[in-house]
Amino acid sequence: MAGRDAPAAPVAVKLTMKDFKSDQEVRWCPGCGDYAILAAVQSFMPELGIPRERIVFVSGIGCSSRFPYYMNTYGLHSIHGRAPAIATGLSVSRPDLSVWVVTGDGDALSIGGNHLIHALRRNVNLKILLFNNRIYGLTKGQYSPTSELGKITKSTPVGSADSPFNPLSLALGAEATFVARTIDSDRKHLQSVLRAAAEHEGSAFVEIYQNCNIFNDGAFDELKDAGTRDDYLIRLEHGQPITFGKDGQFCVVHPPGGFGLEVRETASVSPDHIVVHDAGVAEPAYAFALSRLPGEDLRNTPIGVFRQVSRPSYDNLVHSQVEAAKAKATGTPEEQLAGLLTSGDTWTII
Amino acid sequence: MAGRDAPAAPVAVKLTMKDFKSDQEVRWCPGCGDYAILAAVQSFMPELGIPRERIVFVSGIGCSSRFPYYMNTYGLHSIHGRAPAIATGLSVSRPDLSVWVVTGDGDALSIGGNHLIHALRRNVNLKILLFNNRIYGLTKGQYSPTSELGKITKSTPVGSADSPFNPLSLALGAEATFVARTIDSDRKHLQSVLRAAAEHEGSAFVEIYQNCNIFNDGAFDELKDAGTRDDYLIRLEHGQPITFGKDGQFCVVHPPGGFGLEVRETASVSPDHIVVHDAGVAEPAYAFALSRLPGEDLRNTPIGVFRQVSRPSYDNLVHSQVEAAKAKATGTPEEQLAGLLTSGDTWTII
Amino acid sequence: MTKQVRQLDRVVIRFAGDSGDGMQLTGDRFTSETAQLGNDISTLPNFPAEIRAPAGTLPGVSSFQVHFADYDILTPGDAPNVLVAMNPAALKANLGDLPRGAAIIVNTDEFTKRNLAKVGYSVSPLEDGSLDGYSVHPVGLTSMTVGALADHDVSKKDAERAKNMFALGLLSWMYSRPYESTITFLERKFAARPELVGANIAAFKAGWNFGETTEDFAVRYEVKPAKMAPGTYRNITGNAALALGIIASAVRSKLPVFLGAYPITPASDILHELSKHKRFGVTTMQAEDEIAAIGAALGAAYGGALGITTTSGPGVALKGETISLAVALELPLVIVDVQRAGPSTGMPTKTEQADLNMALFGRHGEAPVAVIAPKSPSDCFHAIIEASRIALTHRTPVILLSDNYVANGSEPWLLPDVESLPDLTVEFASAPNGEDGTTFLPYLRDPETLARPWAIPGTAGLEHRIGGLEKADKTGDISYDPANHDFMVRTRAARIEAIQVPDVEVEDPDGEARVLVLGWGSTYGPIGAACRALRQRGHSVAQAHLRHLAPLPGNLGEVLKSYDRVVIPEMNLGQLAHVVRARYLVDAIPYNKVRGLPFTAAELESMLEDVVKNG
Amino acid sequence: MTKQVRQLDRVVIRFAGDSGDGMQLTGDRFTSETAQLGNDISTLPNFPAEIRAPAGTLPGVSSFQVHFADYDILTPGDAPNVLVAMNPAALKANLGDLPRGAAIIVNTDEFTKRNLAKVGYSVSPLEDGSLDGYSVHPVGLTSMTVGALADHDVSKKDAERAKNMFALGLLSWMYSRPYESTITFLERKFAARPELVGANIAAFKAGWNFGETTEDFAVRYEVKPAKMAPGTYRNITGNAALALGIIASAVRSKLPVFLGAYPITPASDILHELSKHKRFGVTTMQAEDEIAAIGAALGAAYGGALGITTTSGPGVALKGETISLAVALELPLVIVDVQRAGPSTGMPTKTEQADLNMALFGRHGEAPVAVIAPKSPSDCFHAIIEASRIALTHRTPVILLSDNYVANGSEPWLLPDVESLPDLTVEFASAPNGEDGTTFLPYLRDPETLARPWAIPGTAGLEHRIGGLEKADKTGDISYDPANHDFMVRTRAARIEAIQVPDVEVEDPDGEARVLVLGWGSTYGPIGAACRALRQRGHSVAQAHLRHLAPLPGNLGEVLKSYDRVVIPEMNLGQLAHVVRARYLVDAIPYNKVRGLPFTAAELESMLEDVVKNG
Ligand SMILES: Cc1ncc(C[n+]2csc(CCOP(=O)(O)OP(=O)(O)O)c2C)c(N)n1
Ligand SMILES: Cc1ncc(C[n+]2csc(CCOP(=O)(O)OP(=O)(O)O)c2C)c(N)n1
Ligand code: SF4
Ligand code: SF4
Ligand SMILES: [Mg+2]
Ligand SMILES: [Mg+2]
Repeated sequence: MAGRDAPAAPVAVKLTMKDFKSDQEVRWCPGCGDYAILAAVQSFMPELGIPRERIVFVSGIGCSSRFPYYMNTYGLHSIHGRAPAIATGLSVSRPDLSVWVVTGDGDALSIGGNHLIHALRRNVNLKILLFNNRIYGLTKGQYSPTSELGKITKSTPVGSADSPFNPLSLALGAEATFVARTIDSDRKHLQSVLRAAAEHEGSAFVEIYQNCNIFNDGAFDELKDAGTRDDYLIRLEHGQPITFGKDGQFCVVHPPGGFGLEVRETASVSPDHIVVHDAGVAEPAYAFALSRLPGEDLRNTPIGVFRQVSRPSYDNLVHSQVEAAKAKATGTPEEQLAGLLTSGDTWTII
Repeated sequence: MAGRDAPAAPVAVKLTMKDFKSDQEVRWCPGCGDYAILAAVQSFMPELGIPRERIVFVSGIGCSSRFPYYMNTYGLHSIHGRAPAIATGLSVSRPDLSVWVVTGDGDALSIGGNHLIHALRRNVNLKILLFNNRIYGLTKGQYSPTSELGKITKSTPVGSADSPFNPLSLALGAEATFVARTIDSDRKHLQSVLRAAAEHEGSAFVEIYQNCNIFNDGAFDELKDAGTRDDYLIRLEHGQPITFGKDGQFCVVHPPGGFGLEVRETASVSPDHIVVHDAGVAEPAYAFALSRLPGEDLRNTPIGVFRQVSRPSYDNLVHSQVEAAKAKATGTPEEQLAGLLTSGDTWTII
Repeated sequence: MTKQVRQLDRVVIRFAGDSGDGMQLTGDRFTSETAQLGNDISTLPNFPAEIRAPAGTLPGVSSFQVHFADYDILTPGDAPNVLVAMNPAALKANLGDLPRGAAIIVNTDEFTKRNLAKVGYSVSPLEDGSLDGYSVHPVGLTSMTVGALADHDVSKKDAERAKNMFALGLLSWMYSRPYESTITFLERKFAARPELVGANIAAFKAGWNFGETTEDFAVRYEVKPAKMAPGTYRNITGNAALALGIIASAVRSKLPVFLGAYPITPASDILHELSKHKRFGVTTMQAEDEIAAIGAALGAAYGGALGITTTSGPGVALKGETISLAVALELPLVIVDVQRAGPSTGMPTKTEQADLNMALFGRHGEAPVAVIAPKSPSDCFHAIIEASRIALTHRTPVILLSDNYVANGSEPWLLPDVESLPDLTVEFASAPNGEDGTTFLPYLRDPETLARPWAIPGTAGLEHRIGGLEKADKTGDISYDPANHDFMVRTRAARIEAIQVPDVEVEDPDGEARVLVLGWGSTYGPIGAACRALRQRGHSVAQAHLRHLAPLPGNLGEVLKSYDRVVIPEMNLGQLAHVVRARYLVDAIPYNKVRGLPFTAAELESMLEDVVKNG
Repeated sequence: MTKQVRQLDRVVIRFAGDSGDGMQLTGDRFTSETAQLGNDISTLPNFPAEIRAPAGTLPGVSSFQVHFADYDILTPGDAPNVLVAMNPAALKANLGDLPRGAAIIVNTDEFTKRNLAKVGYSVSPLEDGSLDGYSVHPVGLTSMTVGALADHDVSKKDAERAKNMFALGLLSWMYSRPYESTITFLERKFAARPELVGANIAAFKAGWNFGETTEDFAVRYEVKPAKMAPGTYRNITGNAALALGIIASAVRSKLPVFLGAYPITPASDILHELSKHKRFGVTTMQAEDEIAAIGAALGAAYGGALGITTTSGPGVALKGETISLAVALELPLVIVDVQRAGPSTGMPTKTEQADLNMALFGRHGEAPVAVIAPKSPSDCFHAIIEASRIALTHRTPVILLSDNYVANGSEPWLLPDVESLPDLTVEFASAPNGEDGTTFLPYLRDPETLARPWAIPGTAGLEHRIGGLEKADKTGDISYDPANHDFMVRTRAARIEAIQVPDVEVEDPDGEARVLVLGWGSTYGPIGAACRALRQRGHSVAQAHLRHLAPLPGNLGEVLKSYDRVVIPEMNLGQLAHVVRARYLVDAIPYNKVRGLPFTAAELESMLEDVVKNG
């Protein structure tokens, strides 16, 4: 980039988790799910093979949005809801960086909803991690756009009247090219999703279920408790038939004539009727149907990569326009500027 | 409502189109599609059977948003993008009114995207008419969030790098209960959609394709020209098999195993494989699949009501909470207030 | 053992501990007991921004200060006479505020090596002589509580948690507080878990009895009731008073209230409180953001409700465009800004007065609004009613500037008679107002207030259209006419100036003062206390305090010019001073501290003394 | 026929017609021809808010005024000497501005019953004697154009459309303009449709020849070239100059430029223009709204670009929260506000200066920024370079206040040498700056500018975190320390005051003036013209004009105090006057008109004369 030393080519650095811990004391409530996510991200980062200085975490405001302070990379803790917009400017103007957005359900879906959906439709090269605890943590316990209808919180003492968003449906409706879900407590799974997100060109939207043990404790317990999780969680794996349950006793089928997906007992279904997961289907209707599977009781909650299709990133398109224009130009910038100034109708006085 | 005379019960008024014309001179460009929509709305209004004073049009900013000035009802021409939010406050606090929002593709989907999706998820009792001309008219010709990728406009001299939204997919991803599309030039169809929207409890989202003959002329010509329209347009009718084409030669099928919908030659398909349109399917995946049918060339564009399902409106839920609380209260408001002030720990000094 | 009893006229106690130690609750209870006794009171809570900062660390310290006296007081006190320190962090964080000679009650059980190390003590301050100048009472609060609950059926954790009640019991004994209300409170609070009721009451009594028996506490204190006006009182925070004032506005205007709000510290509690009182016809909506919140409130106002939106500085910054629309629409709207330290996210739990400029000037175009500020927690009740009155009568947005200090601080509040509250009823337009008897002119003005008619949808015959484009005088039609625009711009300014606000009152007891201190908002307490102290020491000083910032009181210029010196203390860099200087060309001296904390009376006293003496 | 040739020193011509009549283009071309001749020029376009208001109506009238002279002029002229009126609406809308004796060229073909009725003429003003005081030239512009194109292969509609070229030809003949550039222009413009090239050239020539032959135009005029500094000139509008200045900033700083913008009148053209010049490393992004636009610009600035956002008042109102963040982050950022008439949507195509308050004060907390305003179209070029310089050197947001008048007006611009433009190169931080040689302190300041290092991602070893919470001095860590906050608040204010801005210059030719006129921004022209006129009539008056509104020039206080009277004309209700009064306690007299139009020199002259004479 003109005017600054072109950043050195990525060195094959061998970093460890420790390298990604900043010197700041971590200040979430003891027991908060954010700790697990932080640890998972920090220990995943070395895999990226990107030097720390090329990595930027941008966040909004919320408990989750404190995240950048704890990463020993570049970090920007911005204002409520605006991280996707700010990160867009950074990403578009600095294609050499790996830009991550950390946001919460309020930050991303309430005040920041518009920036989020626009980043997704543009396919800006951002890895967006939405920590969904279905509550406002930092402001001490109001409901969020992902809280259940009827939820009793500080601002809804007789229950909320707002139907929640389904963040993945919303993202798919907004033309997202990469949509995934994972969960704070499952580090291995979380990291597998981060890996896929990091590899994606364009916006990777990752919803992470996160427990807020102070204001919404146990929101995802069924997906975590040893007794229920296997029967509740659907682990999506590309190319694999979708079965789940402790003993694989459940499976996902696509009833003929229907548009949604349904869960059946595996035993009652002929194996070739079981849906084989394909994150690469061009048509978003499949991932959309997947996103509608979970019930209010969290049964049949898919995790993993729902959709991953390729579309040029906004960054790339913008960048190539600029580069193409530059390539056509001749002369030094000063000469070009002089040429531009004197273009059009001019006259000279001597 | 306390403090003002409760509005008189709706009188069975017999109004005509003329009653809905205000005294303001209409100031769109000659030939603008907005004229046709205005005429269609004005001539539809008497059908509603609602006295003019109970009807309010709220708009944002844009050519389309001038609409309220021309309706002889109550009208509020607000600021860019905020009409859904303003209308929400009005609708929730005045359940006796019929509240219509008029907005443009920039107003609703660019600056106002967040208010729109939140109104939809809440299911606020608003009839939202989005005039989609795929351009910014009022500001003289920049691309909008519905403009095609690569579109050349004043702000994108070498083509836009933003993939557009599909407004109906977005609305469905945002949990909309009523989603429809119609077109400025077909008054009868437009009015049939308005009728369905008016009857819906909650948010009715209506996309109206509108020609901007100054900055994006002919954007929907294929859907209007006698030579092409029948082969391009899919007219959805509830309960009817989806066929179209001059001679009904095309139909929509749902290929087994697939999640999307596809168009086939009617002759090549057994009649019971043709999809029968059902706007009332609970599962939004069907309407979502419908929303994905059109190609970039406008072929296979469904118009009509895509989805119409019932869910209590936000207004109703909020209102019944307030009414329930009021019903439980005893004493005059003054007595209640006195009671409230002296509740908790008090002490008396004599 | 009968203890010596000593009479005091005032005491300042600060309870400090970890966020998890329940200090806010302890302070609240002590305040309640004290209120029952008829002392005047002022409180100051101070808690960390983090929900739960790591236990035992400095950022995790939470404190609650209560000042009570046998006369009327104005502030929560500059310096505590007693510090209760539940752990080393609490001691370290608060020691700097203690005057020598103050009493310190420490929970020795928490002074472990590990806890000391967490805050950088290598040696325990209890042992290295560094507290020699104080009167230190080392108490094993945790262990004694656990001991006292030995035969209660509660877990060790629950037993330890009750240590705050032990401390409360001890302090209640020391200051001879009546404890019935605390017992009732505990019964209510733990109703669902009776074993905790017993345990907490037992802990409280154990603390009380410990005071009664131990030799370490040789003296008991009494603070006589203050001479307060007769009537019924309750202790109230600013945010609670705002919520009640909004409800009172609903009742007195007979209008439904619509509150559109988006949560933000320190304003969220107003939303929380109001959402509990729907029976008054109050609808609360948690909107998707601040712009939607004010938009919805404005929409409701258009429909005939009292529209209100509550937020803090960053939220107001987002609402500017919509406030400007409300100015053009000339609809009633109340915007509450509970100020916090800025710029940007700043220090969300700290106080500041730096949003005055934004309230007065923070919109595009000439977009004047009324601005008003409460001076104390209980004053919030009356200030918001006044804001509602102006909004409803003058059909204008009104910004109310509270701040974190009044919002969370508390004081006794003499409950008003509901009937004595202002009548806020309004008349909606109901018929055409044109000369021809059939036309409706939405911008025809009341000659006195310059307010336009409030013609709400549903009113037959008054159908009309309004919007943010410039409007022709009277008809409200869109107008690009140059002369009309000039007229409308001036009229909107005149509308605000036409608001009747009372003259500012000057407190100048001996009438000899040559120096006037002018303040606004929450600085009232410290400025008043400083003036009193100065006067007690024989100096003359006058105090005037502004409730109305726009329009300013009619007599302000005259008042300012009748003093040799005008000093304006503000928790900003001189925003009111700027306005006053511009308007009256008075060489007012700004005195500014922007520390996120209220002024102390002492610092203002010394600053003023200097001005009084040296001019 | 040889016509008489008369010499004039200045002429003001207004072309007026329907929006569809191509008046802006006609005016532009006339201006270009005039520029070629070396006259000094100033122009004022004036078009309706509607895209295409109904043809023939008053709201549909579009006009373009050009003032040219043989000396340097400052305004587009108060009153036209010549009005070209393409239809009755154009006549009616503009007649009020014409002094008696002015020439009116009317297109009689459009004076039909129907067209007359549309604007409320029952009798044609050409026939009722109401134009007796003017020199009226009735010309069948449409019919003569159609006639002239009889043997051209164009449709009747296209032939009629060329009537503006006929008019241009006539006026070009009247004022002896060289027409080569117009011919070239038409060839370029219609390159794709050669038949139109021919038709338009023919229409132009027909107009020229008509002047030459008809008896109605007995006199031809000449206006000698102005004595202008030698060099190459072009005619430029303010918006175009801003775009070029931004590109120049890119070149001179060697930084990529990132423009985040959301379309809004009258700022959109800057986005349009810049989006054509990607080869300079300029990225333009049309964002989803104004908040995203500034957010993206700030993100790009964080990454080391020159981040710019362009908008008008309503957009700035939305950007306040992000500007406040930029203040806390201390990053370079340029915010361009092309002001239009407010409040709210106001009058989007009309001018005003009423966003100064918002620029200075429109954010929560103490959030000071630099503010700068260009005084004329060509000055926009230099002003935005100065804004970039301040932003880059001082790591601060800078607000540039242009307005609709300078944005769309034009004047000749002496093209600068690229090498003479300021060097804007910056140094990014590249190594630790802590005393230990390994720590990086993102808030360690340059002692002179108080700017912090700009350490962009990609720089190994300088990884650090910043945000909107209050930061500790030097380290930038989150801090709730009261003293630190006070220090940081004052430091942010001091940072702005530390910006070096040149002293304000006073123009007081005879040194005798007792009255000073102080202005800012686009009022420079009319104020200057008024002062000149007064001086020509023997009065003394001094003029000073502010480019820098924050910080103010160091000598301003002294300058103000050295005059008996200070008058401040503004197109608002006295916003600069307020600041000046507050800061310097000078009893400055505000003179305010808020009509959406620039001041006329004449009204300022008469106002100033009054002050000069009567004090
Ligand atoms: C403009 C603005 N409005 C409101 C706030 C207050 N606020 C801070 S975080 C937050 C919501 C946090 O919820 P979420 O995004 O779900 O994050 P969590 O704390 O749950 O991780 C709110 C409302 C703010 N800081 N700024
Ligand atoms: C806050 C704000 N930003 C920008 C504008 C300028 N603006 C007015 S209308 C508009 C877009 C109009 O497009 P659309 O909504 O599609 O309406 P159309 O004119 O095409 O009907 C814009 C950008 C504004 N008025 N206010
Ligand atoms: S409040 Fe909830 S989300 Fe926030 S830090 Fe505490 S546990 Fe985590
Ligand atoms: S610009 Fe386009 S949308 Fe606007 S009025 Fe003209 S034709 Fe209609
Ligand atoms: Mg959350
Ligand atoms: Mg549009």
